[in-house]
Amino acid sequence: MTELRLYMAQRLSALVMAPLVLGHIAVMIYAIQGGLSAAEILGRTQGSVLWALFYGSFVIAVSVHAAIGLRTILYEWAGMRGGVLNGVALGICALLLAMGLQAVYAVTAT
Amino acid sequence: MKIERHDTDILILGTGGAGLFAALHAQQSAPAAKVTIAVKGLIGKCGCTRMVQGGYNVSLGTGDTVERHFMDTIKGGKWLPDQDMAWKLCEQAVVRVRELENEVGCFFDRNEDGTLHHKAFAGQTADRTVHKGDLTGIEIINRLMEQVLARPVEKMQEHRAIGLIPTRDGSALSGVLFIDMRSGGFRFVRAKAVLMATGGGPTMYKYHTPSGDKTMDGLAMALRAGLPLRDMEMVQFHPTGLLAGDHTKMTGTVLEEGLRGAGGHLLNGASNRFMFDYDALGERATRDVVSRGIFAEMRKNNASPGGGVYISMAHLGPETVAKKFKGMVKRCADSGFDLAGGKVEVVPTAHYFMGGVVVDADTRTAMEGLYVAGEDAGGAHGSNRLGGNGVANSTVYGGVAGDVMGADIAGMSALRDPDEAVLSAEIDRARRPLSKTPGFVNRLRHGLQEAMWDDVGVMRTEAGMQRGVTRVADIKADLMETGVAGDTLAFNLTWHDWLNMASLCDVSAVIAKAGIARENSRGAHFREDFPQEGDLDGSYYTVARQTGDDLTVTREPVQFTIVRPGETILPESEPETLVAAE
Amino acid sequence: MIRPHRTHPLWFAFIVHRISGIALALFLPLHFWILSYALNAPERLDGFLHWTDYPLVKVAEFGLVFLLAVHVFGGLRLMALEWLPWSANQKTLAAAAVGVSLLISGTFFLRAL
Amino acid sequence: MTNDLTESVAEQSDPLEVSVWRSAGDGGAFQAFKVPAQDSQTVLDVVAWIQQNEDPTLSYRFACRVGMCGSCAMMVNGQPRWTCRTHVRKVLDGNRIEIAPLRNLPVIKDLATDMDPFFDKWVAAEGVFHPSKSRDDAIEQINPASAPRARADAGIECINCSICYAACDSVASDPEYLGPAALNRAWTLFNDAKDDGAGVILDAVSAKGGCHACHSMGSCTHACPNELNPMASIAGLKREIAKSFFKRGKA
Ligand SMILES: Cc1cc2nc3c(=O)[nH]c(=O)nc-3n(C[C@H](O)[C@H](O)[C@H](O)COP(=O)(O)OP(=O)(O)OC[C@H]3O[C@@H](n4cnc5c(N)ncnc54)[C@H](O)[C@@H]3O)c2cc1C
Ligand code: HEM
Ligand code: SF4
Ligand code: F3S
Ligand code: FES
Repeated sequence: MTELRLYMAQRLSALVMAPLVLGHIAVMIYAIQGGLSAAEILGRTQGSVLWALFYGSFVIAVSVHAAIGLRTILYEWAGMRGGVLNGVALGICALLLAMGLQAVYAVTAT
Repeated sequence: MKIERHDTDILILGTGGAGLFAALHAQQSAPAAKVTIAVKGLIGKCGCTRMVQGGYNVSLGTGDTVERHFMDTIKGGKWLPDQDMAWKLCEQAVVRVRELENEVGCFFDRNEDGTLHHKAFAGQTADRTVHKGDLTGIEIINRLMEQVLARPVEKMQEHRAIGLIPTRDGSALSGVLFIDMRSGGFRFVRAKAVLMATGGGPTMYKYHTPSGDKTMDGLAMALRAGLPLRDMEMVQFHPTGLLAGDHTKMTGTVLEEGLRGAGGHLLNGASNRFMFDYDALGERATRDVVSRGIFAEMRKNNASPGGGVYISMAHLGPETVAKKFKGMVKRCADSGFDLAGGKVEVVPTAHYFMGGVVVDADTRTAMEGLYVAGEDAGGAHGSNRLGGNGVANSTVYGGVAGDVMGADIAGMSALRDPDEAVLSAEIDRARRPLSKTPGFVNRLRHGLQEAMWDDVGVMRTEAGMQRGVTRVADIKADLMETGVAGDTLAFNLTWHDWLNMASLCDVSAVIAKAGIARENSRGAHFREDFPQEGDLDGSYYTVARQTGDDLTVTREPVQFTIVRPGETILPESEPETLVAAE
Repeated sequence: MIRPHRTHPLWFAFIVHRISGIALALFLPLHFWILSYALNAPERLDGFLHWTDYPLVKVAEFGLVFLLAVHVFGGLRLMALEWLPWSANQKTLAAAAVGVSLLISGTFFLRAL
Repeated sequence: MTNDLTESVAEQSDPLEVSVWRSAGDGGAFQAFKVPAQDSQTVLDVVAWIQQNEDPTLSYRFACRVGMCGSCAMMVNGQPRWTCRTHVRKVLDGNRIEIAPLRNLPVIKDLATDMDPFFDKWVAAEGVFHPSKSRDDAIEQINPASAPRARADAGIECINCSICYAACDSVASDPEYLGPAALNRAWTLFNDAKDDGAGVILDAVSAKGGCHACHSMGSCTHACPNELNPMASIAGLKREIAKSFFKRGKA
């Protein structure tokens, strides 16, 4: 991937996330009234395709976004280069994707 | 002594307007040739072309013609210019400005309708000067520098030329000896053609405007090589250099001409205007007249505390001044002075050197293989350079040199071998201070600057210049016994200060002697004992030549190849001036 | 760290954005891991969520939301700067980003009490 | 020869305490000097005074002495500055000044750096005019008030002093990054109606080490002595690249 594509991917994923983050914060503020409970969260999300899509795209975007971001930081601050750098970045992306999608599945599956 | 040896086809010394243009043109005229550019500083970041403020003279303005530009140049030079050179300067400036705009990428200020904006410097009969605000030189040199950096030109930065080395029989130039300033080592470069474009620079005066790297090295080398130098008495002073004390490099730097043009007042120590005592135009008179006015006032003990006079702009409204002269006001503010609202001390300051190596209009010299262009070459300006003709001269003739060298090397089959005796003599000369007891070179420089300022400065007399010759000789003798600690030669500025001083002393002596030889007052050269301009038809220029330790100055008659004094080449119907009276 | 050439608002905006990005990236796996208990062990998720009753955890939460808000607005500021025609109001935008994010997370925090 | 200036320092009650970086390339250390304080005194004057009166081996670089050539930049109390135009009063920290070579460039000796990487990147960013006409053509009429010309003018008075380059942490951490000055020049050319290289410029500045390596830290703009705004120029390039990315799927 060229630097330009990485840059664009990071910006576009950020744009995708911007409304999702705001939505997420809004939900949290609403939900937190009266304290959090597993049942409350699950009750709202389980079985909802809408929530699955909401959090699913969030997870995909954030995995791409954070992996590219960390890649830059590893390059600049840790002196990581070449194949190692790309490998680590891909690893981060895969890890976040796997864990994130599993979490989404956990809270939305019935 | 170990010398590194190196060969090239075309070698260029200096990266001002002349050097950079020569590199571009040499590549165009001889694409297969190896072109090397060597410079005392970094490419494009030293020399005076970068410092050009006011602009570039070119006869592209409404109604203006090459003929008119030429006549102004001849009259401004008080009939002393080499007319063929002056003509080519005016004619080719038109091509060069188009080249700068279309090929090099400069953008000069435009009128509202998108055409080039022209203004008139003092001494011009047309709006002729194109410019980029008041930072014209930065635009020109940055654009040229980029072009050169991007091309396959061999670059030798921080290489100081210290000697022109001829062939054994002395008939031609073999190459140039350098000090690689970063390592302190010597390097000899042979070339079929060498352009010297090291830019003169009258920095032997107490107050001076040129950049610190310019110390007359080129003319000193030419002198040692036995080349004839002309008009060496002609030092142009700018009337308003900043005066901020001996200890700061800000002193001497130019406060632009536009300040006087816009109505700035010059005030003496008692805060009175004085310029009308000397000239009906007051502060708006030409550079030489105002410089002499200020100098006279200083001599009458009417000076400001720092020993100069004041320039005062406040009556024009500090806000207006701050807006119109933003750069100048900021520059003064940076050094602690309030130009917009207060008074700033100024003093005449040595600005430009009209004298130089005798060349023809193709930049060729008396020595085969050596070419000279820009401020190092004499002839184009005669006794006085018009504002805006300096950068025109260096860019036009730099380009000419590149073309001519490119064509000439086609007929030169081989590199020429150097006279090894001269080579080692030049190395010994440069190494001399390294074996003497270290002293304070800079104090000698102050001494030289005082001597030249006092005795060979704005106003001159025979007695004064004779005294100057003696003072310079004494300082040179002191210098020869002053050493430099030589434990490390890498980037040893003090060694280079010493070498600078050596060049300045040699050329100072020539200035004084040429000044004595001119027994009249023309342009920048003003003799209190000969205040008249003398017979114009019998105009002569001075030629100085060194053989061994002897310096001779002769007078040569000016050849009026195009126009004679009192005549003009403008059609009769042409008005005297196209510049609207203010 | 904060050397003299860095002492200006835009550099601080940069470093805040970067640190918040790193912190968020570190927090994210933890967050996913906790949520994934929803499926196999909801009671453990509850266990985690009860921690949120402790003030310390609340402060940490506040921190997280703050980081996210700061990062989002910082990111939006950057994208505005890079993609929308340049406006000289950089510094104001940077300040506004911090201000607004404080506001949002502050609300969140207050309502949680 | 007696050193009367040095004597005057001893007499002066309050000389400047100056530490100067000394180095023969890699490694190095600060060395302390006392320099007489003067009324109109720039940082360059302080450095020159030391070389002329205390330690003749001190190396540094300058040329124009009036802020036009951009050869004299150094780190002064940790900030990159043009020393010929920096009044001592402006930077004095108590009575102390610390002077070091410009950051992010290799040191040749003491305070003099090798500026070649800076200029190599200038060229690599296509910061070189791409002509579409020759000296035989008339000079193009260009409206000085047009928007593109105004954008070019805003960045054109760069003196390539490398101060922005020294201030930028992206340059420090990414050896390939072209840096603010080179990109600023590319932007002025991109907006130059006479320049024929818009395409190659965008390609050059969107490659590795190009404008996307800039994180808009703004230290360049903050430090530029000529009050230019390289950060805005770089943002302009990013904007144009994004535009053409969406249009053509590539820059
Ligand atoms: C402050 C100022 C303002 C000016 N304003 C104007 C103006 O508005 N209009 C105008 O027409 N003219 C102006 N001039 C004059 C103009 O700058 C010169 O006429 C012209 O630029 C000279 O060009 P050059 O190429 O001959 O020399 P320079 O541009 O001075 O270049 C000389 C080069 O030679 C190098 N060099 C010197 N010695 C050596 C050595 N020993 N070895 C290797 N290299 C060496 C220098 O480092 C430099 O690179 C101004 C001059 C000054 C100082
Ligand atoms: C939880 C979610 C997020 C995480 C974990 C995250 C993480 C990161 C990381 C690690 C970086 C690299 C920082 C740097 O290079 O200095 C980064 C950069 C960035 N982030 Fe985020 N981010 C998240 C959400 C967002 C959102 C929602 C936006 C925007 C609306 C955003 C916008 C940006 C931008 C524009 C950059 C690029 C900064 C630069 O190149 O200088 N991020 N992010
Ligand atoms: S942009 Fe400013 S700081 Fe950077 S090189 Fe140009 S003049 Fe110097
Ligand atoms: S400081 Fe550097 S990161 Fe960008 S905005 Fe300037 S180039
Ligand atoms: S010496 Fe030229 S910018 Fe300072």
